[in-house]
Amino acid sequence: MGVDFFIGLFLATLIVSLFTTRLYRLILWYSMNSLVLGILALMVGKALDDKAMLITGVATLVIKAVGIPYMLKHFSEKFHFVRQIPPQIKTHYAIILIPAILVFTFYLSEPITHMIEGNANYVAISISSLFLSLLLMMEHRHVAPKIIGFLSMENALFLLGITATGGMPMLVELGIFFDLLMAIVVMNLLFHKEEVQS
Amino acid sequence: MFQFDTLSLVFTALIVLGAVPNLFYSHGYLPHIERKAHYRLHYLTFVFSMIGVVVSANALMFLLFWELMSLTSWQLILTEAKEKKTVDAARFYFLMTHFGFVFLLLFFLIATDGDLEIGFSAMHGIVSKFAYPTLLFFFILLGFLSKAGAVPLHVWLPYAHPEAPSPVSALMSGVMLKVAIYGLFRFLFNVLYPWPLEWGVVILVIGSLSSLIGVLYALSEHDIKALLANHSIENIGIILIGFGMGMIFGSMGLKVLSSFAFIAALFHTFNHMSFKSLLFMGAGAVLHQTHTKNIEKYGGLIKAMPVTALTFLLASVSISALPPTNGFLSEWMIFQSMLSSSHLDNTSLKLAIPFAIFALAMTGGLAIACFVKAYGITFLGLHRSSNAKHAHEVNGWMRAGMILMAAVVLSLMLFTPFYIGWFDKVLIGLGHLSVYAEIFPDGIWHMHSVGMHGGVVSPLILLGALLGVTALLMFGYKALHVKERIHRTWSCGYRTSARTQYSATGFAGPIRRFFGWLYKPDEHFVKESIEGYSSKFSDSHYEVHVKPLFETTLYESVAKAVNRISYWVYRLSHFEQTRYAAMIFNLMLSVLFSYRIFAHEFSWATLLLEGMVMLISIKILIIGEKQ
Amino acid sequence: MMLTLLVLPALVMFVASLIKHPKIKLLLPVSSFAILLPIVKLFMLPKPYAIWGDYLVADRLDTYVLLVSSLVGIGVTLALLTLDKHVKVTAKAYRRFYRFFAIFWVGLIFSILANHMGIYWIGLELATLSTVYMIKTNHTPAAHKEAWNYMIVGAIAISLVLFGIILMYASAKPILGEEAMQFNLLLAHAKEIPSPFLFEMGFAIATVGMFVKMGFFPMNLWLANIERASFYPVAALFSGILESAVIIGFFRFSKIAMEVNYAHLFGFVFVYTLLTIFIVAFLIFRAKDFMRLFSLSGVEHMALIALFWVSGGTFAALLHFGAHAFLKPALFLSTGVLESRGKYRIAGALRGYSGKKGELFWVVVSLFLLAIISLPPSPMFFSELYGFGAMIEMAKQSDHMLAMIAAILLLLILLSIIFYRFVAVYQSMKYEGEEVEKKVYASELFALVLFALCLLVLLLPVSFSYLRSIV
Amino acid sequence: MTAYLLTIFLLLLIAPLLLSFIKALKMQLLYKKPVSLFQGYRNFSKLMQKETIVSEEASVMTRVAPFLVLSPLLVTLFFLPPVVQGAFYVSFVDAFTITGLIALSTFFLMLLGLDSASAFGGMGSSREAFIAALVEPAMVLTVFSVSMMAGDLGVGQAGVNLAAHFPQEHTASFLFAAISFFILLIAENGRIPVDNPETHLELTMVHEAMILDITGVYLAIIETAASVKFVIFASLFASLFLPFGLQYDVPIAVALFLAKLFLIAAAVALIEVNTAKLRLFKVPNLLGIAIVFAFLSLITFYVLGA
Repeated sequence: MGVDFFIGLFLATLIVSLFTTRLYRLILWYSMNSLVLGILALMVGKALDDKAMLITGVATLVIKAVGIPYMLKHFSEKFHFVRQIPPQIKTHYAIILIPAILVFTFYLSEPITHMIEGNANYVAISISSLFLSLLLMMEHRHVAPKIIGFLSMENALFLLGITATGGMPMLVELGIFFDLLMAIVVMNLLFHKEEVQS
Repeated sequence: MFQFDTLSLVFTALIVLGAVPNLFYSHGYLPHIERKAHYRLHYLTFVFSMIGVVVSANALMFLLFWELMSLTSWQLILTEAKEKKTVDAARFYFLMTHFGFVFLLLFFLIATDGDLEIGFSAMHGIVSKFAYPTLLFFFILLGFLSKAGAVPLHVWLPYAHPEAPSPVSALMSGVMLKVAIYGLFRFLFNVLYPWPLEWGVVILVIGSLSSLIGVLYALSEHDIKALLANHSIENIGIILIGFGMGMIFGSMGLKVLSSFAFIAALFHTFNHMSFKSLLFMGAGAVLHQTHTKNIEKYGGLIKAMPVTALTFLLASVSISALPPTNGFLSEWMIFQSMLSSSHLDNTSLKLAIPFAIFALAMTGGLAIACFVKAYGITFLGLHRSSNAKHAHEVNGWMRAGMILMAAVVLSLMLFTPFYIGWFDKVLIGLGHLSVYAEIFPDGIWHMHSVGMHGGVVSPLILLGALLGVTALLMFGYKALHVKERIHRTWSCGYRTSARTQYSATGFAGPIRRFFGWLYKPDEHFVKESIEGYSSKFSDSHYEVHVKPLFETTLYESVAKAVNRISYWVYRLSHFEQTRYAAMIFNLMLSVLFSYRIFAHEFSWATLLLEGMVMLISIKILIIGEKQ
Repeated sequence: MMLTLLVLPALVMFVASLIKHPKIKLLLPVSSFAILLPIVKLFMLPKPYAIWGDYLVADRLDTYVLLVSSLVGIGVTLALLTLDKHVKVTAKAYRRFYRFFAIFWVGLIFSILANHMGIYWIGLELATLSTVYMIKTNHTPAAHKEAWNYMIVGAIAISLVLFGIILMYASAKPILGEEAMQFNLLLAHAKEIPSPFLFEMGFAIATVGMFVKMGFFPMNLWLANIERASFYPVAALFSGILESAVIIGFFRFSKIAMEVNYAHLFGFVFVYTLLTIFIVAFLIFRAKDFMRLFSLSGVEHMALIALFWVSGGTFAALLHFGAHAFLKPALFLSTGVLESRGKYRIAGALRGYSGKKGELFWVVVSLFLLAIISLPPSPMFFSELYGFGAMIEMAKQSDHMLAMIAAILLLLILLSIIFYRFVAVYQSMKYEGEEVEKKVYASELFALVLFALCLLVLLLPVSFSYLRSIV
Repeated sequence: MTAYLLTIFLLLLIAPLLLSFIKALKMQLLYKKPVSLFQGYRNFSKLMQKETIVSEEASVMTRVAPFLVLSPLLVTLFFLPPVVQGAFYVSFVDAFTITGLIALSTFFLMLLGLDSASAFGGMGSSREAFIAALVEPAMVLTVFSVSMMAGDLGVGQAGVNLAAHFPQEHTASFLFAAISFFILLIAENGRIPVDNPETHLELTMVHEAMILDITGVYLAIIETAASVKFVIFASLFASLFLPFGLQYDVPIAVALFLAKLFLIAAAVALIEVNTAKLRLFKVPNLLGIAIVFAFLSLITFYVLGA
């Protein structure tokens, strides 16, 4: 029950972040999104009492909800990002597109409803959030929002991992976190170079 | 891996007969080639790969050697790549042979179920189970005829053969084309047997067209090597006519006639190998003395280069199918087999074959005209350029090559029964009847057609008679002790000069004009007329060029199409620079949608829906509005 | 034990790259040689050999891929020694390059040897991220832009792969539990998967990710641009090693998908690769510089490998893979030399190499160029024969035979367009343009000769039989 | 055997006579004072006594070609059908060989024309080549249909068969074949309307242009060749298309045969008088007619059996 509510919140935050025109607002919505994800992880973990899942939840809260948004903000101050980020795709298109995506994903996952014991809609929602984050990436020209889109794609993955599969192996989740940090480091280096050059 | 049945051996013999004189010749030619190592390497590999093709016993080996053959011949064309023309010709040639290879590959893959090591006989079993044998037949046809240069896949020959060094063009035109004929024999007999009637008709039609078109375009050429290349097209056509007749008879159940026709085809294959190599050698010798391929710059070379002139004359007489040469004999056999079409119990076919006869006869007449032109303009009359004036006989090695090849021609003329016996064995090996006894019922003197009330020819008696009578006449002339006076040619009181005598273009003039509707020549005629008189002019220049048939219609249009498509693809593919995310989005959308439709439940309606959705989202997300 | 042996040289490389000493760069190829030894050892061991529990298992397939990749790595590092002769590069950039090269190796070893979808993905991501930085060693705005481009597109592709992996995992979890991530178990129990559609969806998404990463339709040009912008050894690494890490993943996933539903898998991959080759053929027809030409032909060959694999010609696919993995880096390395007189100059690029070294160089390069269009006796000739043979067999069994034969014919025609283009390029390199004196260095020659030898080894009957025995 | 040798000798002998007969008849018909019937022999003997002038541009070809022009025709003489029943004839030569031999002599004649670098020679050979190329197919097709009616391709045998029983059932195709063969006879021997042997006007010359600077004995040889060629064609026509009267005994049969020859010559003369020389590019139309008739005779033979 609660899980569904939070999943709804997750989707809502993602959709809202599609319409934001300010970078900081976007970062905020991303951290909200991650927060919801973390809470979800904790809830599901407690329900299944799965240690790994709990650790994941905590890690999500610490790294994604707080760490990465903070770092992004820090970067943007350090390297003077463009903070006006109007979406390139017109709003009325977006208004049609988003429900269309949702409908499509539910149509897509319709055959598997009777196949798996978990709720098939979770799969649908995570696929649709994958599409939505792709949409987020494609509607912005600047680098920073694209990064956020990529990060929220990561969130969609986690959502899938948490809800649909009821937790992945510990090792994999840690590995994913490790790669995430690696990505952040590389971005940092890239930004550094940019600064060196300009 | 390898097999040495009679067919393979006979074609190996053909390659050896073609290659050995050529070795001498090219050894003499070598000093004028800069990249000697490159030339030697590819030359030898070329010869060996040709032998490899004819002796290989499974598809893998066959394809390997076939490609090796194409590769080396391509490199050989590039041996003296000085100007752009050569490079383009080589590229075109390589593309065409690859085009053929594609179809051969498909044929082999279908015929072997993808296991390329199995022998040809095993392939027969697989093919007989295959549902569409005609498809395979057309694959083979495209594959081999693009190499053999039959119409309409002939366009590369007049470009590629002239550009190669002369020994190589002799090898390519004389021997390599025959390897394709070998392929036809091998796979039509061992794999695609039996044949429906239509296949033979198809080959017959292609052959007639090739022979006629080849000789017509040869007539309009004034690049001597291109002229000879066009003649190769013609002769391949003649061979195919024989082959087609054989197939027709075979599928109508007339075994004896079919063997006879196939023997005729094989015989002509050998003959063409001999005299075409000889002609190319002669052309090479001339070219190598005068440094030009333009026949209008030759003339009077018979005085400077007697050996070349004599051998070239022999080859010309033979290729024009004049008695008592070997060329005449094989064409005679092909004629005979066509005349035997009166045995067919299929009236429409009976009525159709005279047209092929007509084509072949016409070809013969035009070939005579063409070689009178080639020989007369090259070797007779006055020299038309200073190079031709200062030409002299080529070195010993090249002469040796030509003489050896002439010997091959003569042997084919003198020992016809022996060769026929050979070809007869080939046909037996391929499961046909033996007809040697019918062809030579009473000794080797008379050669009979196997058809009912067919003809007879006795080459040796004919040769003897001709030689005897000629000798007698000349002896008589000597005996008369006629006084001889040397005086300049009478030409209405003017002095004859290189400019007043007939040119090759002029010689072919009437025929070119008569067939203008076919050639569609582009003519350039400029003249400096004196104060407005159209008849009086101080200086004039006339020149005419003829493109191979089908070049503009088939080839250039294809090139245009490819260009246009590639242009559009190129433009479209640049969306990904900016719109990659949108592209991946649409990709995912279409893939998942299709999976949903095809993997779960399929209905055209949903498919249509998907199409519309995709179009809309591509329009919105990728293409967007015009700024 | 084995794992430490495998990873140790990479660590040595990493540490060495921290030392500021001009001669240090000579140590680096040595260390990349050192990677080869344990791999050869691994090659000798009986298969399957568990390196790290069920996570890293060495079987015939991945040891073969790993061996090929390590040989390529050696060649690349050899060529790197004289990188500064051809392009402007600082010692600092060198060291950083090697630092990330070490990380790249670690990621690669993990992803290739992985028997576990998660581990595979982690290794792949690590390798990808480290290559991002290798692009940046070239200090140009173009390289910077392309690095970002690669960062983002690569990230998208990789996350798609992970998404697919999770879906597949989800589909198989009810029967296998936590072990549902292991390839061998999945393969064994693929038939019992309760929700095949879910699995297929996962497979589709993962495959799309991999195909995007390999530069299939519609992302055909991005790899080319990246390789253009970065130093040429990076291009060699991409085509020689990273691609192999991706393709082995595709091999494994598709093997499972075959068990689940062969028809769907085949249809999907066939259509996709045909589309890719169509686009690529016409792009190649217009390509006007070496990098783009070679990377596009790399895409083409990858598509062929995938196609051969799914149509059952595993031997052909592996042979083609090996040949491509050696040929393409060789060509990319030689472009560095060929472009020493400015980019986009094809006419006469092969002329003017005099002396022993020069002769050897142009001969070897022209051999590579002719081998890439699968002229005999290049291994690609045989692999294509066998691959198309397998496809024809498929066609004969399928119930729309003529359509498939037509499709194969179309494929061959497209390949002959590529053939034509390469012939034209080769001819203009060798026979057009003007003759200008050029130089080539020993280390590059070593690399090229090494690749040539590997190709020759690939042609031996014994290696044929080995490849046949892999699957 | 004697009859055989005798006929050959006879044909050789009357060859010049026939041509001068045509000439005389034409002049008679044109109300001119006719030349003597023995003009041919006079020319021959005169030319034999003259010295030979060889062009300085000419090569060895000029010295060899005339013999090669004549000898195939002489050889052909030996292969003609018998004129008397039961006489010896050569059985091992068919119509193709004969067309080939004639083509051989034409080949060398054309080369001869090109040898002495004069514009006339080139022109002549070029025109001759054009005509010969178009004659060839008509020839072959005609031969084909005749061979089918005669039941043998060997000319000798064919002549005998036709004489033995005339193909009444195939009269139509027999007629067509005869027409086309007669056109060929005109074309091959360079008579009006294809060529005009009398004038030396460069617009009209074909055969004469080729031999324009051949003199003396060589010219004699060439002229002989021309007359022999006419005799060959005439006697072929006589014994293939007028196959009667062989059964009488020798003198009558031979006389009949000669009568046929002169009849043909007279026909040629009449045509020459009544038609104008065609322009070169009109000639194909005439030969086209020949080809069409050859096809017609084949088709009627096959389809109608008539």
